Amino acid sequence: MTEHPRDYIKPELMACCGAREIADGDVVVVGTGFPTMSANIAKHTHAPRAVMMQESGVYDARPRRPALSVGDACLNPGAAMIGGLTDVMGMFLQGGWVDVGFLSGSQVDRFGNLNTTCIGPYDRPKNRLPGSGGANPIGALAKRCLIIVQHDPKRLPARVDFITTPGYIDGPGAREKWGLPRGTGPHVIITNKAVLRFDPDTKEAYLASYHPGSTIDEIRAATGWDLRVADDVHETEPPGAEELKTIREVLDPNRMIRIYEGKGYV
Amino acid sequence: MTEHPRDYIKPELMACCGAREIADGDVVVVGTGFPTMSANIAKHTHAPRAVMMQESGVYDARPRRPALSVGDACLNPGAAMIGGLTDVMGMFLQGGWVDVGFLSGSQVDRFGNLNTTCIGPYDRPKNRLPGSGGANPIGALAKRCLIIVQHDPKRLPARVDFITTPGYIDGPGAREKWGLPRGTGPHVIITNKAVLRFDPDTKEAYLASYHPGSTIDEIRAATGWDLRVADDVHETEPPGAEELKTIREVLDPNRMIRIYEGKGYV
Amino acid sequence: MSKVMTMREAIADHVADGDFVYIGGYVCRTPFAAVHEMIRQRKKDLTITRGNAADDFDMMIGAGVVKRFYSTFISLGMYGLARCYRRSLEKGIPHKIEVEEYTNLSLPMMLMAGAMGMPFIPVKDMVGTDLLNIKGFLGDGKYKLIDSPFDGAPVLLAPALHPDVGIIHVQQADEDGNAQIWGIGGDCKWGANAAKKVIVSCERIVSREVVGKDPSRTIVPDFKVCAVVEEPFASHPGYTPGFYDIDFGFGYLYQQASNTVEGFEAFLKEWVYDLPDRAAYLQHYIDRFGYAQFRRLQAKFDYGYPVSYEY
Amino acid sequence: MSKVMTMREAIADHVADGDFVYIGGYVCRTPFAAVHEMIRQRKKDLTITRGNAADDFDMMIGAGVVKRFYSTFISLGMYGLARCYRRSLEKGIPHKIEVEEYTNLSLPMMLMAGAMGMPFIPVKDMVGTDLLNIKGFLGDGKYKLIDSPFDGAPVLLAPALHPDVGIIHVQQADEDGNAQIWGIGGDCKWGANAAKKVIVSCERIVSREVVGKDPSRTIVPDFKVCAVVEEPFASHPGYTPGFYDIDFGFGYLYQQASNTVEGFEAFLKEWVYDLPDRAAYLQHYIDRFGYAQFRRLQAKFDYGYPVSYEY
Repeated sequence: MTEHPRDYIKPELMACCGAREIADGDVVVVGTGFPTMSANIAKHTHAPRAVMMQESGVYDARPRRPALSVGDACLNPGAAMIGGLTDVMGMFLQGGWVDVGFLSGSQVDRFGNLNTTCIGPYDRPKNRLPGSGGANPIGALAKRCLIIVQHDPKRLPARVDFITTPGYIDGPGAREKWGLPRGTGPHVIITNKAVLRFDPDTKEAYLASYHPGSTIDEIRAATGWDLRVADDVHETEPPGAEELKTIREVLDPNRMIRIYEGKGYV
Repeated sequence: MTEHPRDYIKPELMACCGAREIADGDVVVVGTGFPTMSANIAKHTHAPRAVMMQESGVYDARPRRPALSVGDACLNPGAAMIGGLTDVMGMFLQGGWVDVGFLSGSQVDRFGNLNTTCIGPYDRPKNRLPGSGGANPIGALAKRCLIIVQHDPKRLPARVDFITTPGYIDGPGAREKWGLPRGTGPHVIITNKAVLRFDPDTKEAYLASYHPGSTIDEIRAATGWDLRVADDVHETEPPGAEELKTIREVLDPNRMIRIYEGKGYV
Repeated sequence: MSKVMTMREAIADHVADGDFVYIGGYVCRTPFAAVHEMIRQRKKDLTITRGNAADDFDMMIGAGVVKRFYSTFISLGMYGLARCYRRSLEKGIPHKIEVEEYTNLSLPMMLMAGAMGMPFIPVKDMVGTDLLNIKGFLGDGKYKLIDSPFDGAPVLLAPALHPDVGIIHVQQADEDGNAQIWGIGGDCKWGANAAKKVIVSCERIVSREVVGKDPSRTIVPDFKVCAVVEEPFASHPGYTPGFYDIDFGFGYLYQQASNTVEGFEAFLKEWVYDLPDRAAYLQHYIDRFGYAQFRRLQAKFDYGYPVSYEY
Repeated sequence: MSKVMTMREAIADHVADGDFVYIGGYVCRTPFAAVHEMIRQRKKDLTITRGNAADDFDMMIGAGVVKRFYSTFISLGMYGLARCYRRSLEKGIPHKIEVEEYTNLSLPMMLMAGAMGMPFIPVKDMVGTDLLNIKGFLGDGKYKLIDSPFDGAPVLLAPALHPDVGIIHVQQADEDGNAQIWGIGGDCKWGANAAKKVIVSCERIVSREVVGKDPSRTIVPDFKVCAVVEEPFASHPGYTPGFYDIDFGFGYLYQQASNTVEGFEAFLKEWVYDLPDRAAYLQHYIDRFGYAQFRRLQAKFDYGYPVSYEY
């Protein structure tokens, strides 16, 4: 039986939730932070043949320090292949080879749509955000998108102010209507309180598991839509001993993951 | 005044005719044989800044032996850039950067269309030829195409059996109608008897100059259409001393050009 | 014919007010010396682009040299949001730039289309999202939705881009402009080749013979290049593989400075306007942070394997 | 997980009768060992393609393994027309293959489109010529002519190609299949990446660490590769830069042999059917032409410059 130490922090749990969605042999597009952490946990545990790439053009990097951007200098020496944006975003992602992509945004709605463009009206934004970058194509073309977001009603509204990146858009049939490839779409929303999954019929996100310390009522109150709850809802499995050991001894000995606590992932 | 030695052979004259169509700084797509010879004569005489590329992906090669194909091993060491077909045919040719292309074919007609596909009907060919290769895109997209062909009525019919490569297609306005880029098209037909140019109004090839030893009547009889003759028709200028010296001492000390005599270029 | 010149000459002669300028880099090989020089020469009304913009684009926007921006994304990376960019769009400081928004798939593909002489290019992203509902300075020319004439499926077509000038920083180039890189490419091969002419800055000028020892590394041929500038450390505070690392501390300095208009102006004065060129910039860097810190940025060395192209 | 196997295994396991096979090479890095093995295993009904085909394609056509050919051009280069190809189309010997004809621009672009996940690609050639009037096995799917939705200009769209298998020969690969090349590329980066899986033959297998010393040379990532075959001299009578030159004499031998059906059959028997593998082929070559001739093909060596990717 898996041992579950009790001294984990919430970002470690979230990284493990991400890792568990990655299957052995998966091709994963990663950003910095959570995505890299999750993919590496998977690679060091149940998915040794999962492979990672960065949109800047790097495949199977062997960084000696944690990459602080997807174009970081440390991604160059030792990688298996380095090209450019059209190699990773075009040849691999648009070409249909990417199994898993990670997404994050200022807002994520019940259909898994993401906003990284603006809060408020586009022409007179209250807050102007960075824009799509690689998010829109990853959301459009990766087979399974893992969405990481902080759990509060502002960040999880019923509808995002601006759809930068497609989830299920406005519900069943929408991705098909727009011609997005079959078998793609958001797969899971991982927050600091819960794991949400998508109903295959309604395409709406529902509560699949609540993290230790969070309650269903609290989670529903912190969600911007009337969050449905799975019949088999259960407590999220805490990080296992092997996962935690991998994080702390191999991947992140300096415990940089703690910065996510400061950002509110508690 | 330019000195003109009398001991040249017809392929040398033809190579010089090609060279004279190349201006300094021109970007030239070359094949093996005549095109490379012409471009190199130009580079060693009046066009030192002309640059050459091969469709296989090579730019500014420095071969130590004459290349026997556009993919020859000798094109690799020392080149300025090596990519692939889409670099030269796509980025440079389709991108609009190529000034001069060379073409050759089993048939060339009065509008400068070329056939390298088949003699006789396509479905039941009498002779099946290699196909377009790079010829069609060069004919479509190079600013000035130089056509090299042996002068006889079979090779210069009024209309080719099959248009593999576009000249002026069926006459004035046709290239424009099909959307081919402005300022492109066949520029000159260089044969072993004459130089033909294209009438800017009718787009039909006419006799611009006859090589020493050939007569206008002989040339008209060897042409498959009623060949018009320029008002200022004149004898083709024979190879100059400097041109011949370049060919014999620098470019082709083994006199491989003589094989063209054996092929009928006399 | 050598095209070697100073950055001042290259920018003065080859970037005109109102030009559409592609600027390469992805933290990796950012042509920062050229960016500073465009600001120093107070260029006006530029249209700028590349996939995934960063501090250099933010600085140009804050300095007021930009009118239009083909955008996919802009941030200061680990330092968060791009301050000047936000001030421009939220408050019109120094003026509100016009933005045409694409993605890190579609925009590089549009540059590829430009480089390859394609009129437009089909892309599979953007559909179903509000990126189709916002149209900037291209208006209805931003994209076209068609039914595929092959199978009737919906297809989005994005237009090819043709910048007036491409500016890239590379590891090495010869005097005529044959430019060679290794490591993360971003979209600089396409952006440079899509442009009508290219300004190349490089860590080192090498002979044509050295270029010929490894021609597969060349991304731009000399006939497209109008200027070659030997400008070591030109990417700072970004990096160039094999030469120097990212300057994380300097990135923080810029973020802090750009938090306020005053801080940003002071930064520009100190690091751009008051310095005549890149040599002075590096001198100032060493004066302020010490040679040891400068030295710390310089890359370790590790041999790759030599290859032969011989027959 | 190592994917290293023999060519016999690779072709038996990964090329099925009826498959659409991309075969790389442009005299340069022709995967001739794989071509011989497909003939030796008497594959049937293959569809084959690459830009600018040569003796290897002619041999496959003559051997009867080909049903369909996406063609741009086929010849024996300096030795003139491709004999087996002509006999097939002119006389139906051994059977008449079906041909779909494109050009050295459009076909590589169609492979690029396949590699990049584009449904089709606009190309500027072919229009106005009889290449539009001949339609082979694709029928009306060969191309579509549309008016550009941007400016109304006529635009030709060519379909993306998706081979079942790509076969390439490269200078070096690791055991998982990360494949590296230098020198003339032809269309092999696009052809290999357009394919659903890739068979890589290589002059030498190197460690993953060696690959990582120069990752910009990699053209196919391991996750696309199903088989890695270490097969030195696999391109003979073609060449591989840095390893061996073209064998002009052998090219002449093939031309002479393929002039007649009998000569061609005898050639196949001697050089393919009667030999179990590439080692036996090279043994036979040395037996017949002498070691000195074999040695003569081997490339001179010249150092390129090593580069560093360090920071």
